[in-house]
Amino acid sequence: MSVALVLAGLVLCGLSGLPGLFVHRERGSGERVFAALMIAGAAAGVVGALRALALPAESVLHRAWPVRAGAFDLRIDPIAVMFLLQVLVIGALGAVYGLGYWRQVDHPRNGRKLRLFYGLLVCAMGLLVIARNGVLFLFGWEVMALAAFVLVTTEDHERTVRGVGYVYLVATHTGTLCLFAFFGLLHATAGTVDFAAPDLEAGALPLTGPAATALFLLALVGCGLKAGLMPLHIWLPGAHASAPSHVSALMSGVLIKMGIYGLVRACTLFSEPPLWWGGLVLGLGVVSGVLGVAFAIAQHDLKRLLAYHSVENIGIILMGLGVALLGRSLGNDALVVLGLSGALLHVWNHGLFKALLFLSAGAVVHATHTREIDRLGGLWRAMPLTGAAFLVGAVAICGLPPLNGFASEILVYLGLLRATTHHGDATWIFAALSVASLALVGALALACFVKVFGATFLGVPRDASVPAAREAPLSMLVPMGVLALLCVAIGVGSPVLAPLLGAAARTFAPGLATSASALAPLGWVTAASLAVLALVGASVMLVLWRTRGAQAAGTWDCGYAGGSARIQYTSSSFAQLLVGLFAWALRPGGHAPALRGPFAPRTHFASHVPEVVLDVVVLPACRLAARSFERLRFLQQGRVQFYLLHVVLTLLVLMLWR
Amino acid sequence: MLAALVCTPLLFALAALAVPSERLRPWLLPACGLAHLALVVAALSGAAEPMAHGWLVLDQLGRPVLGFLSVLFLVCALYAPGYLAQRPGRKNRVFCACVLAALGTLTLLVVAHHLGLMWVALETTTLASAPLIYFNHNARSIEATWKYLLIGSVGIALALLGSFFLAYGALRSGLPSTLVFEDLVRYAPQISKPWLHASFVLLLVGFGTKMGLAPMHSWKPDAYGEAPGLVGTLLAGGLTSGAFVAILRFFHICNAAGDGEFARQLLIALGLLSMAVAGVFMVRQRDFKRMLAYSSVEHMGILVLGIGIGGEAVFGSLLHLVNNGLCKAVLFLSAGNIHRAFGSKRTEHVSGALRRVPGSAALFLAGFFAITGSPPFGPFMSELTIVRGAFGTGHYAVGAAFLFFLFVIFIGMGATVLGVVQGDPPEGAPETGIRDRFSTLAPIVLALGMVLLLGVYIPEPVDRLLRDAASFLEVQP
Amino acid sequence: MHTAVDPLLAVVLVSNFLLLGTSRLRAAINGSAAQGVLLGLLALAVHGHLTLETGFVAAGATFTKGVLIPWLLHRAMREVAIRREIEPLIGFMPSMLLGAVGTGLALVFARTLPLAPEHAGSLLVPASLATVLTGFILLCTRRKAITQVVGYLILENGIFIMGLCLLEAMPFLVEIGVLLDLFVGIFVLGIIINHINREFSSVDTTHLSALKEE
Amino acid sequence: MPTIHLAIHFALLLLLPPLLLGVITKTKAAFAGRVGAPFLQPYHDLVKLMKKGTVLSRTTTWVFRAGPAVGLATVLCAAFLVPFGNHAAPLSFEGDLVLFAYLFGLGRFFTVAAALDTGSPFEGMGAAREATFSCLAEPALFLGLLVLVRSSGSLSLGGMMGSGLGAEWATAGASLVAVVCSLFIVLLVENCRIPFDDPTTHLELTMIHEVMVLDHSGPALGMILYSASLKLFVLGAVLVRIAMPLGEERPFLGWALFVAGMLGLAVLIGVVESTMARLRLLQVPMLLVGAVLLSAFGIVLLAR
Repeated sequence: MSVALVLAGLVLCGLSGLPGLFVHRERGSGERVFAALMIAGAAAGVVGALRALALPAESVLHRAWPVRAGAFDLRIDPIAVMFLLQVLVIGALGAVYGLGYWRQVDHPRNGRKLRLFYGLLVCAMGLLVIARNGVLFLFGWEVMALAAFVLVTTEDHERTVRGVGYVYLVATHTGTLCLFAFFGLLHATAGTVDFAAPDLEAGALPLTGPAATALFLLALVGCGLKAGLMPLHIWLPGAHASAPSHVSALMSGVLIKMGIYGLVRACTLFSEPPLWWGGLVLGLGVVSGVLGVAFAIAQHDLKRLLAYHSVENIGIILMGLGVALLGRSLGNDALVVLGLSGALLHVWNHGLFKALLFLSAGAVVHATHTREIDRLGGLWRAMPLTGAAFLVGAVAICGLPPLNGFASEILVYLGLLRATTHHGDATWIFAALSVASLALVGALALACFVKVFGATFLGVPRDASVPAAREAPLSMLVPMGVLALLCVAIGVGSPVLAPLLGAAARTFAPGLATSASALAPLGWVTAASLAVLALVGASVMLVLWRTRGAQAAGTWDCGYAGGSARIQYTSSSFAQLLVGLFAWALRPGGHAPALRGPFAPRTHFASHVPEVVLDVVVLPACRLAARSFERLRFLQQGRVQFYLLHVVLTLLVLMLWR
Repeated sequence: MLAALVCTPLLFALAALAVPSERLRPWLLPACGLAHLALVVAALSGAAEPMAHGWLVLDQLGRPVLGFLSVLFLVCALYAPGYLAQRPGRKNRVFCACVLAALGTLTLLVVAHHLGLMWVALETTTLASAPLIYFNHNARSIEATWKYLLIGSVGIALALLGSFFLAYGALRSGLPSTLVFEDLVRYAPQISKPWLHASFVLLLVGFGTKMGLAPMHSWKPDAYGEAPGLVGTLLAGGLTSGAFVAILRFFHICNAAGDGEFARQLLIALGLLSMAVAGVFMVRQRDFKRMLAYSSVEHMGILVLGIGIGGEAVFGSLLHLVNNGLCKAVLFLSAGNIHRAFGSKRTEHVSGALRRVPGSAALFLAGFFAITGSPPFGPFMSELTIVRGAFGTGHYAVGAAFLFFLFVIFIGMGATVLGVVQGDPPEGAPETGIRDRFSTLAPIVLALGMVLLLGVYIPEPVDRLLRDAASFLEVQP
Repeated sequence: MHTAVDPLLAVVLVSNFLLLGTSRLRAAINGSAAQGVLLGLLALAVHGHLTLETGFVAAGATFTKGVLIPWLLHRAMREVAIRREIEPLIGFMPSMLLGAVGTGLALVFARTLPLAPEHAGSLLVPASLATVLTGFILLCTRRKAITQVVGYLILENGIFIMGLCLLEAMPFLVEIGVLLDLFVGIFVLGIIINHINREFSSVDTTHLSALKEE
Repeated sequence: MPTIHLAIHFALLLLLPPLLLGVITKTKAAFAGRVGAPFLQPYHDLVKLMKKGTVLSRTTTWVFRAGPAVGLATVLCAAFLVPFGNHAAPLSFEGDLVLFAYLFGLGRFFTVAAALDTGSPFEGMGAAREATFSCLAEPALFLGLLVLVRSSGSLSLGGMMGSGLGAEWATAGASLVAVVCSLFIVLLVENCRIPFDDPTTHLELTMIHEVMVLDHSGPALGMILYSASLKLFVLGAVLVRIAMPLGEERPFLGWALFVAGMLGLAVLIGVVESTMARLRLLQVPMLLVGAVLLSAFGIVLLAR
């Protein structure tokens, strides 16, 4: 029953774009039907998911599916619920946002296509998290990937968008091929392609040895490509920047989490992961976190910057997962609970605040028609509500109390700190260094978001050519408001989620003893958040009250009268010091003028940070391969005599084969 | 019944030669396609045991292939009238007759159970398809036809030599002089091994040439590139499948002789080589029809690879035969439409097909996703089955190489396809005035629908046919 | 099996070298015609005594390989008005050397194949393989379409020699099928050659290399 | 925790911090051979500022006005988590060190945003420097605290600086010395003292913290001044607690020693400020990396 409800909701979402196809391309009725269907589908799905959580007996559906090794095997367990809710909620909110952001009348060319595949994307993601059969999982996985490809290339008339779409497609297909190998190998070693058959408990498969290692690495690469962990993130910044903003929100908030989901699921297959798995995941998390945020700081493009922050947050999630894996290897239940809860809660939180940030960034782009942070400024006056939404998202993504980012980050911290106090081997040094890295990540994220928020919404407009902005319409503001409220709600109410997180941890590692006590600090988080809220609120009120009716004057110009708005510190100049610190990884380039003489001629300055892995490693390697392939073209140079020679030579070689 | 199956298309071919009207003649194709399909369905719905009629036998291997060929032909036949209406300047008498004759000889190829008869059928198929490649009557098409004929004939000749070797091997061991497959399979263990091996190599190279396995594939890009999309479909989906069936027959004999391992090695080697060659030539391919030809090389490689791997992969390979053929129909026919609309098949001149011919371009894109093994399309299931088979039978390196080549091919093919489909039409692109029409889209949609169906749900009868064929092939001495 | 078989096969091998070494098209066509006649004789000789079937095969082979196809080729040659194969991709001497190597290889390879008692010690299999290789050499090295067709003919001749081993075992229909297909094949090739000539004003197949990967 | 000690905790927290500033100034004056302003001068300044009116830049929004308030509120919150004297902290739970660090982060977010709100290039510059340097200070702080986590086995600040600290000095003294040095550097950079920043300079281009608050006036500036002293006090308290492990007996002597320690710290800062020159901006990150390495060294020493 619950599963049927979820399934019905997903189907509703999947079909939500269809009616619009039969409406004339200039008319808007299709989009309203779409949004209504998405909301209805999401509501049904959420109800079904919660019901499944309450009544575990009803959370399984098993039907035959006449394809090889396939079975229509659905199961809604706590881990699935964690992801399912996110898919549905953010999917529906994005759909509503699209009503204002991507109106059919403004985009007659691609509006209908966008909505059709948007619904399909939500449906596919929902399906893949409840699927237990590997073939069904892959099915959802790939439909998701293709739908996302269509969405990323919505504006395919632009050259950059096409390039970005191609890179995305290749990356996602590579991941899919890894998963092909994963399931093939799983079938060969365990005789099943299921993520734990319905009657099997998780972790029951006796998988060890090189096969298990190969499986783990395949899952790591296949899911890592989707999740966008450094250095497999090459597709992510471009794709998220080029897609329409609500699609970016869905992709960054939800789609990349499917990679995390796959990895978590794959890890449930193994009962005794070796210690180095957890170490590897933790290490990758550290690398993704630090480098992701470092790249983010160097960006000029608002959405690209947000995209790199996804890499960073995936890093934090992986750190949590790494802790959980370490806990399984060490037999330390608290580590498992804290690590996995931190990871899963951060999956949620990142979905919420990243979607919020992308939606508000989309509102900015919608209003100003530019993504260049250095051209923006002073938008708060024109769009205070959007600004407030962005502020909430920014504070949340920095992991600052009293918002939700803090609740999940502290769990990861706690896991790492617990690992630091672990006695017995050298794991703890690794954990300690990870704590420091996480602290670095937090501080860098703060620097980055204060930069973006300040440069975009505060100060005065930098570029007169940017059109005067207007506040976003209600259809865009409402989803942002809901997301912002959810960020606050989880920030102060995280203990409510503790049972769900504990249940998810037990799904991950059956036989956990101490789940409740390890999550106890969440109660303190609530207390602290409330205290901070109260104290900050009171003091802000006090100051506002005390400074009401203050005298207005110009900004103190330090005596340099006559400066224009252009001399404001831009986001690039704000980031310059930090970019310099990370120059070894970022390889910043650009054009700096050499000033000579007292009256320097007119000149320009530009700075640029390439996507290092893609531009410096992957693309040159691909070009090299393509060039060497082209050298083999002589084999096919048109003379039939040579072709016949191929036949003879093949014959001779095969005759001599024996 | 079987004789009727073979003769119906041939009679229709004669009728095509006789009908005087250029406008009415193309409609003989769908008529024949329907008639043929009806006969095939009648034949298949009968009992599962082989239907014998002298040298014509419809056995477990022939049943799915024949059904598939009939469906594929129907798709092509439905497409033909719309296509030929767009080419009013070309006489279509020979074209129609040859298409029909090719169907007849292909049917014969599948049901023939005599070594010589099968060989004759394959040779006739080659001859019947040569005029089809020459349909455009220009310098490029004659070059393509020349290469096709010469290389194809050489391949066929080698296959004949291989057949002689096999027959001599049987003769040498004092077996009854017979060239009927049933007998050959029965006596297989006694056939002299050196002759058997040599004959298998010759037959593999010979039929492999016809099938387009690397490195004997070199005629393919030229022939597929210059032939109309319709002919490309028939060649890539039909004739190659016929040649594959021929190889399977001999593989079957080898297997029955207890020499399956030897044959499997060769098949795996050629399969991987084909995929590698396809990958190399697909990267930066600027002619999208040639790209499809290399894709055909790749998938022929996958077919023999699956057979070579054995186990689960045999089923995957047979399923892939169907999937690949139908996908090739989608790709070649939509590529043909795009080619007509832009008057070019070079990526320099073709882009933004989604703007000019949205239907065909969308189908082309969907076909690309399908053929590269993305769900919800059929090849996903078959390729996954092959991967599972590879790992399941311990061919880890082969499975890894298979996936790696799929990766390279995806990169190469993706760049070309997306370049064609996306963006805006290039500045100053010549306007041919040809656009999507119902008659040139509906058959493609039909084919894509079947590919989709096979991806989400394999109907029980189809599954049974394929399973029977797989277990038929896996017979051990 | 008649004692004349091996001498006849030796003549076939010699004619192979002749074909490899000649630059004149007429000589090449005539050489292939001579081989056709030889094959007819061989068919009779292998079988030992005349029956209806062997007679038919022998007559058919002689007629198609020895008369009909050479006549078609002569006609094609006249139409396209060329006499010589100039500058093959490999020179005439090297191709003869290659032919010698090929023949040697064929002898070696044939030794690995066990023969039926009635064919033991005969040259049938090596001659067949050598002729096939000769055909391949011609196909792979000559520029003119007509010479390539001759090469293909030689290839088919080699296969026919192999078929002679099976004359008893092989039903009649297949033999006829072979000849028929050969005939139709050459016929179509002939038509194509005419078209090539019309389209390119030459039958030099170097012109036929526009379709390639650049 | 008895009410009396709680009261003392808050009394010290609220009243003592400006005195530290006075002590620092006095020390510097003594080094310069001047009499200097009285010890209580900061209190007078605060009272005066609180009474003044406010001038606001026209470009600013409420973020600008909220900045000082959030800064003050967060430091106050953080002060709940730190144990003073030889007593436990008012609030203590597992992982409170994360909250402690992140509260400073929240304050920094808003003070930096407030600086950017003015649209002044100078304040932007200061904001950028503040944000950059704290990025390096944060890992140093965490690594330093990690040494305590590891050696004490406790995940809360109270536990880490609890009664067991004395024993840890005996067993892991080298590590703790490294931590104290590292945290002292963190203290200096977080409070913008020489050698990182000169609070008394008059050239905007060289400032960090002071330039960020150029546009604040009246009560807001008073709040900033007060929260700066609070921050110094809170971070200083952590340092003093680590450097002076006190047993739990004799509570009132603990308070006295603690206050003495804090005043000693203020003198130490004054001495440092008097004897060192401000570093060039480009050298600041190096010193911070040095602090990180020092803390890491402490960890390595523990691993022996």
